[in-house]
Amino acid sequence: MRIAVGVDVGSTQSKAVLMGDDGQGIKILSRALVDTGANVTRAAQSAFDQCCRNAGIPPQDVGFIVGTGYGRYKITFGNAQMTEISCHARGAHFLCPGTRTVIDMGGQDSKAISVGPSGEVLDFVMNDKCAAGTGRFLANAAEVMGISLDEIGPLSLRASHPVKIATVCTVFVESDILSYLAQGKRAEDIMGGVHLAIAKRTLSLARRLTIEPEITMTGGVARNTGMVQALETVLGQKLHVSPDAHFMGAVGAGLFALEKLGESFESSVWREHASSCRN
Amino acid sequence: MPLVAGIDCGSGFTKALLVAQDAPGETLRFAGKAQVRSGVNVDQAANAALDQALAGLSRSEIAYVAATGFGRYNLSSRDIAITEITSAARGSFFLLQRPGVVLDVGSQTTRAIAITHRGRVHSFKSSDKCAAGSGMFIARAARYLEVPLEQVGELSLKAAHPHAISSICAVLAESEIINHVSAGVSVEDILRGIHDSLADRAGAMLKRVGMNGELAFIGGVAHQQGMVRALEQRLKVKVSVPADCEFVCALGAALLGLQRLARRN
Amino acid sequence: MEMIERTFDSLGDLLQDLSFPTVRDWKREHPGARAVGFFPVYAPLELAHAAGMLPVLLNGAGDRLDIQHADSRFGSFICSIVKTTMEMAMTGHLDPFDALFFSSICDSARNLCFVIKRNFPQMYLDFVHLPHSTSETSVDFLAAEYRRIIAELERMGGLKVSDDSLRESISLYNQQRRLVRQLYELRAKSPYLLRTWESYVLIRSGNFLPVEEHIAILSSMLEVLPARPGKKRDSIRVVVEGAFCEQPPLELIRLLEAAGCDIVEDDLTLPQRWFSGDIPLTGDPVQALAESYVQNSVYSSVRHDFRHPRWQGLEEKIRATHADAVIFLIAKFCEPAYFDYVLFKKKVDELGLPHLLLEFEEKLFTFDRIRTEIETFVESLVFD
Amino acid sequence: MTEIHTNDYRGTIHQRQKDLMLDWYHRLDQASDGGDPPTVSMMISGNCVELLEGFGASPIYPEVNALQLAIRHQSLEPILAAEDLGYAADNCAYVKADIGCMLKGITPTGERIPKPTLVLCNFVGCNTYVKWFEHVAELTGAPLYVLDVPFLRGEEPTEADVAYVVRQLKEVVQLLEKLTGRKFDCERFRQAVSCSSEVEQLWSEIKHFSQCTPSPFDAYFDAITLMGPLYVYRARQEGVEFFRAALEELKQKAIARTGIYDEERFRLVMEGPPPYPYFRTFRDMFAKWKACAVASTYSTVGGLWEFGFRHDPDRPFESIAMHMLAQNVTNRNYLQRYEQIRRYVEEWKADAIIIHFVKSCRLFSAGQGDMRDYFTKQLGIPTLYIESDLEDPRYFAEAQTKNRIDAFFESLEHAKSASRQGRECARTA
Repeated sequence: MRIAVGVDVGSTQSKAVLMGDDGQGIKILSRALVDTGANVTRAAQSAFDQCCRNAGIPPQDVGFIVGTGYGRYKITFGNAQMTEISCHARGAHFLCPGTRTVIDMGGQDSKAISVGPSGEVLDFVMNDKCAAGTGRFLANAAEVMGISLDEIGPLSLRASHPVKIATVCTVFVESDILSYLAQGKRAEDIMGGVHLAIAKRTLSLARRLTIEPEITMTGGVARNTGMVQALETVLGQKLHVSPDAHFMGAVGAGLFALEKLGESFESSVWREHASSCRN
Repeated sequence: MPLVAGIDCGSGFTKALLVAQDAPGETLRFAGKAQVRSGVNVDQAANAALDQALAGLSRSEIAYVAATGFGRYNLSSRDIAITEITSAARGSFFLLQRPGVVLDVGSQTTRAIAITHRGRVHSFKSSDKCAAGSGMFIARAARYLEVPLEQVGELSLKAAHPHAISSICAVLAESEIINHVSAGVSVEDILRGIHDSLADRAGAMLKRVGMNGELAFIGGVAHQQGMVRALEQRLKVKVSVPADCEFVCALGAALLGLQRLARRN
Repeated sequence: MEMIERTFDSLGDLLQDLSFPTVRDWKREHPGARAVGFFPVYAPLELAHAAGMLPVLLNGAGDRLDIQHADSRFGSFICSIVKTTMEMAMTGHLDPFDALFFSSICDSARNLCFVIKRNFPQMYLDFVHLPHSTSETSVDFLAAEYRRIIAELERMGGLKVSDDSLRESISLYNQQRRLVRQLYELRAKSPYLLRTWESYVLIRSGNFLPVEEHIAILSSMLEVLPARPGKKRDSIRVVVEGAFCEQPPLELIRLLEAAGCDIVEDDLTLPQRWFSGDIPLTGDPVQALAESYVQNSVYSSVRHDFRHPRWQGLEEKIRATHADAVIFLIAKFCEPAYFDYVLFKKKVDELGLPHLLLEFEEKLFTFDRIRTEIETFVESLVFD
Repeated sequence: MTEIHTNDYRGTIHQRQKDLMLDWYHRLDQASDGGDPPTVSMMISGNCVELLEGFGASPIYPEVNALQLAIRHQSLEPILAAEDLGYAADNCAYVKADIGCMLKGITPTGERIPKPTLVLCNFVGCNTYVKWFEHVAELTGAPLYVLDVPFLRGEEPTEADVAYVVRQLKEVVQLLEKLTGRKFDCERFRQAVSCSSEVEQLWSEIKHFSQCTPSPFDAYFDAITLMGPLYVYRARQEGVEFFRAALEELKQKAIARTGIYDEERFRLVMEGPPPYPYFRTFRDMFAKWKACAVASTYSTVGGLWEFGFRHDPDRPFESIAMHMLAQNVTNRNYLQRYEQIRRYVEEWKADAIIIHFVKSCRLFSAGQGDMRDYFTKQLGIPTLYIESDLEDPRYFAEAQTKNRIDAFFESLEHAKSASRQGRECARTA
């Protein structure tokens, strides 16, 4: 059986996925999730080690490792790197084969990706400078409200009169929230407003592509039920949310790694990256 | 003797400070002070801070409440609401006893204020959204770097090669920090880089209000040694940090409250 | 007296209505006639009026329209009025208009003209080049440019524009501008009789009304206002400068007044009052219009005239109204206003006047930050 | 990561260009005492440098100063100095850098730049120019003339447009005669115009070399290094000689089929100015993928010559007017720029378009979202949209930019390999 690992080193969390191909089909054999923290290389390493342990497979049996995410060039043990855009598209296509559009809210960017029938990236757009609307936007909002990140989604669902949020500037939204708190607005209505604002923002981002169904949401924010529902409302259609949504980048990286092992995928991207990280 | 309370309802913390004065001109007596997290309910926080400050004394002793800061209008027990800039000026003037320039770094906004010889605001400048640089920003960076906030100042002093944060946008600045981390820059150098860039931005605001050789630095962030050092080195000014630098706005409000009270009686 | 309040309320509602009801009504009453929209600032409304059309001054969408499509066309660092106007186009709000005219006020507004043109090929869009020159030759050029517009309006199905019909239109707009000037004089003399937000809705409603109707409203208000009961307040006299194109939220104007500012001069609703005097009704009317733009139009950050620099114009405003302070009210990302702030500030400092710089966007829902700044500014003046 | 790319992008013309520009700065330094030669501040876009030759006057190009400073990583200090004066974060950083330099007496080479004899605002489509030169005039106390060039509203300028510009050009001549005390030398003027037309011919031929595969030079990054001489020396014999040499060098490369990389993998059309403070970093991001620009709109700011326009010695004033009105990218309307890019993609055989949004320049950037929409959705051409600034280092987010560029080329790679595999399947079948 061919064994490969994808490691996604994100700004807040690092994920690793160990994948196997026994000729019958490709399976996810184990996952690992660790906080990235201040030492990226260490985080990547421990994510990798953990998922090997979880799968009960010695690291030396791993045939190929592909790194993705902002910290990908810090993965000293990696064989190659791909951007998370390619990986999310690939992962989404693997877990939800009907995927034609991917929406990903990462810690540093939010992105919308048009995916081709074989999981390739046809086109992609990422947030403008002055309209982050990213995962951090939510995290900061939660912090200002003094609520934990896991609570804000469910909370937002209870909103009856979501407040108006004029800006998607993370800095200004904080003072907006404070003003609303000062006005005695209910926490759920404020959070409802925040989620709606980002959902609308993401919609207009995705509109820059031709939004084809099916749409799959990836990234950590996909675990936020409030955000998913807000997006479904503005998009007017259902979203695929895989239980592995926040592993999607790592899954995609793992798939590329497997292909590389099988040599079925010969592209100069590989020569490029491979050569670049051997030395 | 009747107490006057100055309550600074900031976005991060709520501070209460009690003063008393037998008659105008007489010496001031400080009856207590306290600071609590603001949370979502202004009145709650204010009461908590007030009770701590009273330290057993009865509420009935308080004759006048001057509210300042972000939540000033939501303090139901207030007799008057004053903007934090006016009170910062007043409080600093009381401590400096001379006109000058004040830098107030709060958790949401940073402000430069020039004070007249009578302790009034002469001119002021607040940071706008595209200017990463307030207490909250440092707090986030600290959390990301896994450094307890109270150690930030010390660590930053240890920096060997400060790594500047160039972006003006707070969001991008946070990304920049993350990327520095990914690039393997030491925590000390990043922290000092943050302080340096904050100092530079403060400098731009201070120049707008007309900075002279000296500078009074107030607000919670003034506790951070690294920030003080950064200001002194980057802006070539003498920086004085009053004791209880986070209570200066509350103090200013209390002083203005005393005036009103005196006028009332 | 409650007639006054009623008028303000109904006109206030009119400003809030993005469906342009007055335009739709007018077109119903004038079957086959065209409505023409003009983007700020210096719009030759007279030309369209003389062609039997309804000229309308566009002014963005305030906070009443979510940006859902426009930011896929205009990215970061572009002012709000450009985005809201694009959004209005993309959401059908501009359908009542048969043509849109833009002019050479700034780069964003110009590109907006052509971007809308690509997205709505069926709509007539035109770009008027207003001279950034005070050379004699610029008058002839502008006259030629105006004649080009007239020809286009006629081709579009407008009435043939004769010297007489154009003169009639000019004299109507002269009258409207005269009344607007009187309103400003009244407000400067006794701010307690007429608040700025009131005169603002009164004047800005003229953007959407046939000029004849607007004239009627203005004159009737000018009759009753002086007799209005009002108490003189302890406040400071300020000149507001910088919001000549994109308009601030009404709430912000109210906030300024509530904080203790009497706004005695401003450049809000500039499109309604951009000639310092009447346009002569003698001679060739097209030439007269062009001449007036080059020689007698009110200064603003989007018009070049070094014979009479803008900062000098601001000084005259300050002296004429005995202002205590200047508040620069600048739309976020409005580059012309930002540039002028530097030289305006220099002038204001020379005059020893305090000033405050405030940034706004069409969409503002919370005002605490701005309020703190305004209150501190007023506090620092009244107590010093 | 380690950089695989080692090409230093140098030809002998790059060195000659450096020398020419230094000579120019040296002439300006000399002019700083005694005002000889007379100097005229002008904008690059649709500049009328030919007119100056009639007085033996030298141009001062604030833009060139600003970008030279940025390339040398010295732009932030003057920008901050200007912001201390009250300029906003959202003002054009070119202007701030230029004003800041005047305040602090900074120049790109350390040599002096004189107070201009005339501040000539050849306003072509960029309203910021007017502000910029108003402020320069205020600061230096030099006389200002705004040469108002009507924006190109239709396909061609109207007669009124041309007449208007010609009349103003003649006003400028009179004004300069007054200011310099020199008589306008019509003969020298005519020669200047014919020099220009010759340079324009050479430049146009050079720009057509990038139609070859591989392209012998990068029509964005390398074209920019040739732009200095194009604007400063176009109307002079040095210019003619420089561009003859450049043509020769590039012709040899074209014949030898030497590209700028061992293998040219992608052909790009670039829209928008470059991020000068990170010029090399930015170039390396494309070099890593062996991607070569075969055409760029930015290199047509000063003049659009690859489609045939030339100055005309027999109609000097009229042809200068035409150049200012219709033959530079900044005075042409947005949709005409779309068409220009479309032709590049078609006739220069490009695979993709890169739109670089620069915060400072709304003339270029306001509406580039629509441009992307047009090319991706209407024409189906892969288009990448990235944001930073041309002068202000604070707006270049390196990691984000790199990430987007890598992702874009990854997707192009996949498309290529997919079609390659497709072809192979077809063959085996």
